[in-house]
Amino acid sequence: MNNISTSDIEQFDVEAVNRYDKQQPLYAPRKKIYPKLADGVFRRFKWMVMLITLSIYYVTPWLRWDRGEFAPNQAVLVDLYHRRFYFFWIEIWPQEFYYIASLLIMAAIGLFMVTSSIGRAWCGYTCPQTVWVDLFLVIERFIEGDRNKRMRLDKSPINPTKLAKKISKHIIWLLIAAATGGAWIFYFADAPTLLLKVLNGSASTVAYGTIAVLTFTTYSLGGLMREQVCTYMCPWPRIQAAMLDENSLTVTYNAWRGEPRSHHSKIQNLIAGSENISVSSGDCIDCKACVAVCPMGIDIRDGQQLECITCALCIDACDKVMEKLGKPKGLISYSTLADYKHNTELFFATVNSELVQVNREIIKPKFKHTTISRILQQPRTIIYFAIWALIGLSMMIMLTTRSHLKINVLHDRNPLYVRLSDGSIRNGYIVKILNMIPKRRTFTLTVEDFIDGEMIMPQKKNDRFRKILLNVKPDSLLAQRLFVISSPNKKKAVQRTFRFQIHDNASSESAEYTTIFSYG
Amino acid sequence: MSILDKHHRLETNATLLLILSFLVISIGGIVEIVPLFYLQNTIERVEGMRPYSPLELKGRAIYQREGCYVCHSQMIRPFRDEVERYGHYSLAAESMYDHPFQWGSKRTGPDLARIGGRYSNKWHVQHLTDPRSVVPESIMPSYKFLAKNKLYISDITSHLKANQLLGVPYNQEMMEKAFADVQSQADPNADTTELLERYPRAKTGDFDGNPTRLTEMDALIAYLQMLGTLVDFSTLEQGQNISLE
Amino acid sequence: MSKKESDLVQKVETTGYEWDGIKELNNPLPRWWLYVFYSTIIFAVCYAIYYPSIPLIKGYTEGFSGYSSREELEHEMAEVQSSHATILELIKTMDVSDIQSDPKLARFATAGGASNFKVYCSQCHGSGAQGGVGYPNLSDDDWLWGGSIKQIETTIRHGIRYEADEDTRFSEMPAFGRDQILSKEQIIAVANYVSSLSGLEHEDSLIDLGAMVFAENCSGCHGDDGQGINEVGAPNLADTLWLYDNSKKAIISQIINPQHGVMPAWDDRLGDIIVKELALYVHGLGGGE
Amino acid sequence: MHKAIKLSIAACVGFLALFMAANAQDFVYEFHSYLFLISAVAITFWLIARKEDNINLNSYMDAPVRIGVIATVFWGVIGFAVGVFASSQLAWPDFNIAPWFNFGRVRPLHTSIVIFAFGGNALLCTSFYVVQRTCRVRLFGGDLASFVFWGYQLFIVLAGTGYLLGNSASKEYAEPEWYIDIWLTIVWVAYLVVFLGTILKRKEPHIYVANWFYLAFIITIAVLHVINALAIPVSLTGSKSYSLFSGVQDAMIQWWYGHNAVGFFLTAGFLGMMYYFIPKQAMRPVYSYRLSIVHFWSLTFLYIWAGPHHLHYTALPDWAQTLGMVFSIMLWMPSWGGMINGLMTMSGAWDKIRTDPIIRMMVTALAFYGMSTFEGPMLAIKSVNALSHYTEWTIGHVHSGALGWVGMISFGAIYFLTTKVFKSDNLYSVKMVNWHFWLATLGIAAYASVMWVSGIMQGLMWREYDSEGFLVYSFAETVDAMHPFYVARTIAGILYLSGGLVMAYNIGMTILAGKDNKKTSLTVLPSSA
Repeated sequence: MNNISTSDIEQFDVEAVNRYDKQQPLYAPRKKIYPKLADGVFRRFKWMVMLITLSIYYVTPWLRWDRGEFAPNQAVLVDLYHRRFYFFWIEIWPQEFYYIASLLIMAAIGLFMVTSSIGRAWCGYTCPQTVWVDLFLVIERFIEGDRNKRMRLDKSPINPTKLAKKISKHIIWLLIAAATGGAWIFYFADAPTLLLKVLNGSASTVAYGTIAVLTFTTYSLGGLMREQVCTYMCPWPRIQAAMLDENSLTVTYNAWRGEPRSHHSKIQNLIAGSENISVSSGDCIDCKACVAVCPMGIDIRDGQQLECITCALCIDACDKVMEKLGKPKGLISYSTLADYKHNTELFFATVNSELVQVNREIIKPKFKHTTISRILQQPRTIIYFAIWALIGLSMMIMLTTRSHLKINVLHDRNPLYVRLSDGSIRNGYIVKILNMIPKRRTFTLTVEDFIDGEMIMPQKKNDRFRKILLNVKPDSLLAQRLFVISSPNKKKAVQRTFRFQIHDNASSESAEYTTIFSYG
Repeated sequence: MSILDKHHRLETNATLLLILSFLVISIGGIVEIVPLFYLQNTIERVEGMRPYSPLELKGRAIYQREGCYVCHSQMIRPFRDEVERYGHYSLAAESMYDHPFQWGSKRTGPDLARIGGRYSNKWHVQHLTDPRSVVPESIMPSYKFLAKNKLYISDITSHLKANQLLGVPYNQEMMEKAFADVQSQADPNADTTELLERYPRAKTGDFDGNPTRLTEMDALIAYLQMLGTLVDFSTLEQGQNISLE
Repeated sequence: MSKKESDLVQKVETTGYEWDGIKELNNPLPRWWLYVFYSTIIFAVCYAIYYPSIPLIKGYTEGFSGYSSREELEHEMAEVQSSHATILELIKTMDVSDIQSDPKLARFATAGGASNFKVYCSQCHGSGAQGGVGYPNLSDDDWLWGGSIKQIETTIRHGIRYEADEDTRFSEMPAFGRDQILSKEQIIAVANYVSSLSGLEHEDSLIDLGAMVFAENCSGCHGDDGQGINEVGAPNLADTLWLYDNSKKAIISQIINPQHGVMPAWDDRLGDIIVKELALYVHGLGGGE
Repeated sequence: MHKAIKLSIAACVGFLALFMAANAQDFVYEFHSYLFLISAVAITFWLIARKEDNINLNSYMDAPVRIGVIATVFWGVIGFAVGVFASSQLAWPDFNIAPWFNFGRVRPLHTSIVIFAFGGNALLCTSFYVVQRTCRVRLFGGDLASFVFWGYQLFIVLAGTGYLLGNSASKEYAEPEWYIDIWLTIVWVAYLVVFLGTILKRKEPHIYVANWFYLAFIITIAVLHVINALAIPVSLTGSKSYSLFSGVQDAMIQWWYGHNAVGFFLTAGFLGMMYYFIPKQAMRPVYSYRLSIVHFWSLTFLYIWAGPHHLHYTALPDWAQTLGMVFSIMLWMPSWGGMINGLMTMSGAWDKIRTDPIIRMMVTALAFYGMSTFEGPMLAIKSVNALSHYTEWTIGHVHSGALGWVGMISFGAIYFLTTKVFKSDNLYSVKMVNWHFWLATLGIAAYASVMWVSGIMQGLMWREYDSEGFLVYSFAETVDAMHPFYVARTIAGILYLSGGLVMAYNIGMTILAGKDNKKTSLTVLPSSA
């Protein structure tokens, strides 16, 4: 055991803003939270996630992808005007929207999976609200300093420095918010062109309106409302909370180890007294470092709370203190409720709960500690993953093998058929060919399963074809009106079915459509 | 706090709570509904609207009975795509004799507000009998049985009477001739001059392809073929007729 | 029962009442809730002032915008129209056959023709141009007055037997029976002959007489083989399509006292553009020559 | 009431029914008359046969609650199954069996069963349970409560068989014909009498907030139902009737009714449920008394205005559309008031969400309530509605509210009640509740996302123009494009249905397991304090 210089450990004069017993009076304004900067494994991980997610968000619209001259070269583009969605090598037409439905279902199942295994990880790490609040906090810290400085600043009377700091903070926030809104619209139009337009004032009102709305929401949700969004407004936390169970990892204060809390001066005496530690108090020294760093304003030691987004910053804060105290890390840790229960029972079974007199090291090996890899091996996680992967896989298969060619045929309803002067019967059709690639293509249209049937093009009623060549523009739909003519049915049938087939000689891709021919 | 203290009185007096709830929920309804009855410009003044002919009225009852309104709207909204796809936007006047209205709320199938005259009777018969034989993409159920069901007409006069009570302008002559009208409209050999005077623009003749029987199919198609064809849009004052390019 | 107490967890006073073990705290409402509620109310008020909203005794507040969803549509349609101005101008100045050879123009004009057809023509010719007894089917390949685009245009422009138009198409078949040009036997015989031309049921014994009568009285207009002559609107009697009925009775009745269809001239009523559009549409129905 | 009076009423009803049957002009009317007759006969026998001295007036009246729990589960499963069937008909039209099981008749059956039979029974049995407990008195009106319950079941059977046999007033969610409407009015007034009477004789000084909501629900539904159902029958002995209103006024009244069927039946009523069962199950006090007052009054006042948003851009005058839109938007926060109050009630008991599947369901219900009451105002914005109206988006929205909020909160309440009014203290299987929860949640998530995407697709395809200004897609093509979505939706529905089946089994086994227990404590009225 090290000798600990307790003066290293800072004590925080902090109260958990959102503690149960600190609820505010009527129409209560929000009590401001001043999260302290944390440092540790999880904080570093969060920086990384933040960097990655923000870069994805800002950079994606600027990536290019060559699709030839007939399609936009923006890698990810939601072209609402032309009803096309481009994602790198994938191009989706409105009638293929079901891919997006599958994506949504995958997202939902993915969220279920993540939540049931590692809790509200989405909330704690990747939710835009969390990321942007983190970003806004970086600015706040940069300008106003860390927790104590900020609190002092807020308490100080208005003076030019304070004013300058506040104003510059809000301006930067607004700029970030505007950039957020700005980046959003680039997903919907050619980014470089649109940027120019936005800057020289010639973009559409919708574009400016979208930027304005998103600037406002980003600024108010990320800068002003912060944790209230998660606590009150967002429905996901409830659903996620409902998906957790005793086998899900979540940020837990290991009360069995920490309690009863003590102030470190007291511990010092005890430690000094004996080499073989026998303490009457737990590991928590009530330094409140965990409360100071919490962006949600709660005290994790109060147990599971609906506000907790499991950002794990309290783990970082606590681990640091434990390190300094020379105690094992993990007083606050990711663990499952089952572990917690097991460990608590084990602990109290082992020790005399009246007077804690035990070397915790002795029972340590028996403590349960569920790791991520263990969680991943749980059947539930595997089942989820299997479903998730199955949908994903089948979507990928469908995407890669899908036809870039479609044919739709509309049979004339009025008149259903026309009898011609020589007694033969003619039906009208609109054949719609969807050429779903950005290349001009020539298709051969044929009538199949219909020996008598011949095609006629409008205005050329004397030329009859078994085969018609049609040119279709890149990435577009051709609606060709044509007729099929046949001698009257000998068996007096009212109608028959047959197929239109299109074939692309270049790619040997083909598609067909079964339709009807009405005799009368 | 003072208002909240007064709320204690409501919490201790169930009758008061009931009455106040009732008053609170009445306001919105009164403000939104009552003016529709007295404001003159709620229903456009146009020419051409007439009560349903007896056969159409019967057809309409079948339309209701089969729940057509759950998949088909009869309300073309004033949007370019709808006007180009379905025809002139629907007027309030066009459903003024609809007890109840059939505007619908969902388009699993297309809007039917102006289906009248779009397709031939023959097409309708075939489509209702076997929808996928004419529209392969269709997911409509078959209504083949309508052609088998004889139309029940002996109560037709009381149907007209019920409507008359509700303010639909059926006159004495229409009431008297109702029973004859319901038959002659679907009879290809009948003299329909008088019928057409009573019910201008009604479609006459055999509808279901079987002139010898008056079936529910006859009635339904007579109704469908009339839908949206009555109003003379040149008489629409505010908002001109929109020509469809 | 009425005792206010502190909740052990939240440490906020309860209201002092209890129902089946349920107590109520009296926590404050979050202020953001109130703010958002207020802002929706403010939005509502502004919106209601700007748009028509409040019903009054004789009307309703029309709002600053004077908005009406129907006028909005009219503006949009007018915009669409004006964006079509150039294309309409082209249709106006160009000849129908030239329009037809320009695919883009043709497509536009045909679509316009289709919607106008539904408004002006479908009453007689049917909504699908399938015609009916006495009203020609426009989608087949049988034409009384010719099926070329120019001929169709002329027919629409000037009508048929429409006296108000000087250039209207006109012809009249003599009433062979009523005016006693032909005897009863001759009429029966010629009707029999006409039936035979298109392979309908007929009596062979009457063919010779019929053929003779036909050659003398009918072939001038209907042609030697009964194939019809477009210039005079005489129908083809040798095909399978009949404007009136193809029963012997109907044929005889047409010879005794012919019916003559009348079609209005549309030039004055619809104007040049719509007439051309209609011609293109009708020509494209499948029978155009 | 004296037994003789009851008997004579039953006899009168019986004779009236017999008379109706004898003079019936159409088959449905005749069939329904016989149903009335059978019911009257059954009641008569029951009245004669039962021993009245067995009734303990010092206990809570839980018989209607007990059958109510069973009826809720029963109708729930039937309603979900009919929904899956209707959904399959859209995916594979060959499932239509003309004429009785064509989609046009099955859909009203589905909506009526899930809303009025499943939802209605859930409201009936919970309100009877809650009002007794929170007033500490036995239900008012003696047999009237049983009459309400069984009369309501008769209404459901009449309505449902009516649709299938071709009897529809064709007003959405109010399809029953005039005589069924009259019957429902009688039952509903009796319901009001029982409920209000119980409150009036309460032993608690204050009326609990749950009862405010129940009361507002009962009175508003009465007003809505009576006005919207006004009609003139063609004949008193035939089923066909003509609505009193026509065209635009009828449309307005119908959606004033329709939207507030959602607002008061599916929202206010179920909020009443929430206000009892969440604090009860979580064993926590309600978060904020003040919030309940503010959101109760704002909700009831604002909701009633929102109807015209179902008629955006129709022939309804613009002014009414504007009102419908702005009031829908103002409704957002009052709706969320209920969600906040429910959720914050959970603070301090948050760990229970993991251990208690009932709490889990209720919290999920609140989350879906929050989502759909946000989506609702958004869909009421005219420009959004222009795209969403007539599409499947609306269907998705309705189901996220119905499956998520109404379904989940009812399931929670049903699980709770089963252990209270039946003799088992514990559910047969808590694990099954978990299974139910997961199946239902997966089903909702899939359903909502599929319908949302497909609705937007539908809306976009309908208005797609090509570069030359012509419409690109015919309607038939958009129907074709819907096929995969309809299939996916059916699968989602099957998931939800199987959750319901798991529940039915679980509840059934729980009831059976406790049949030999002797448990009376909970039904006995607590001695007055």
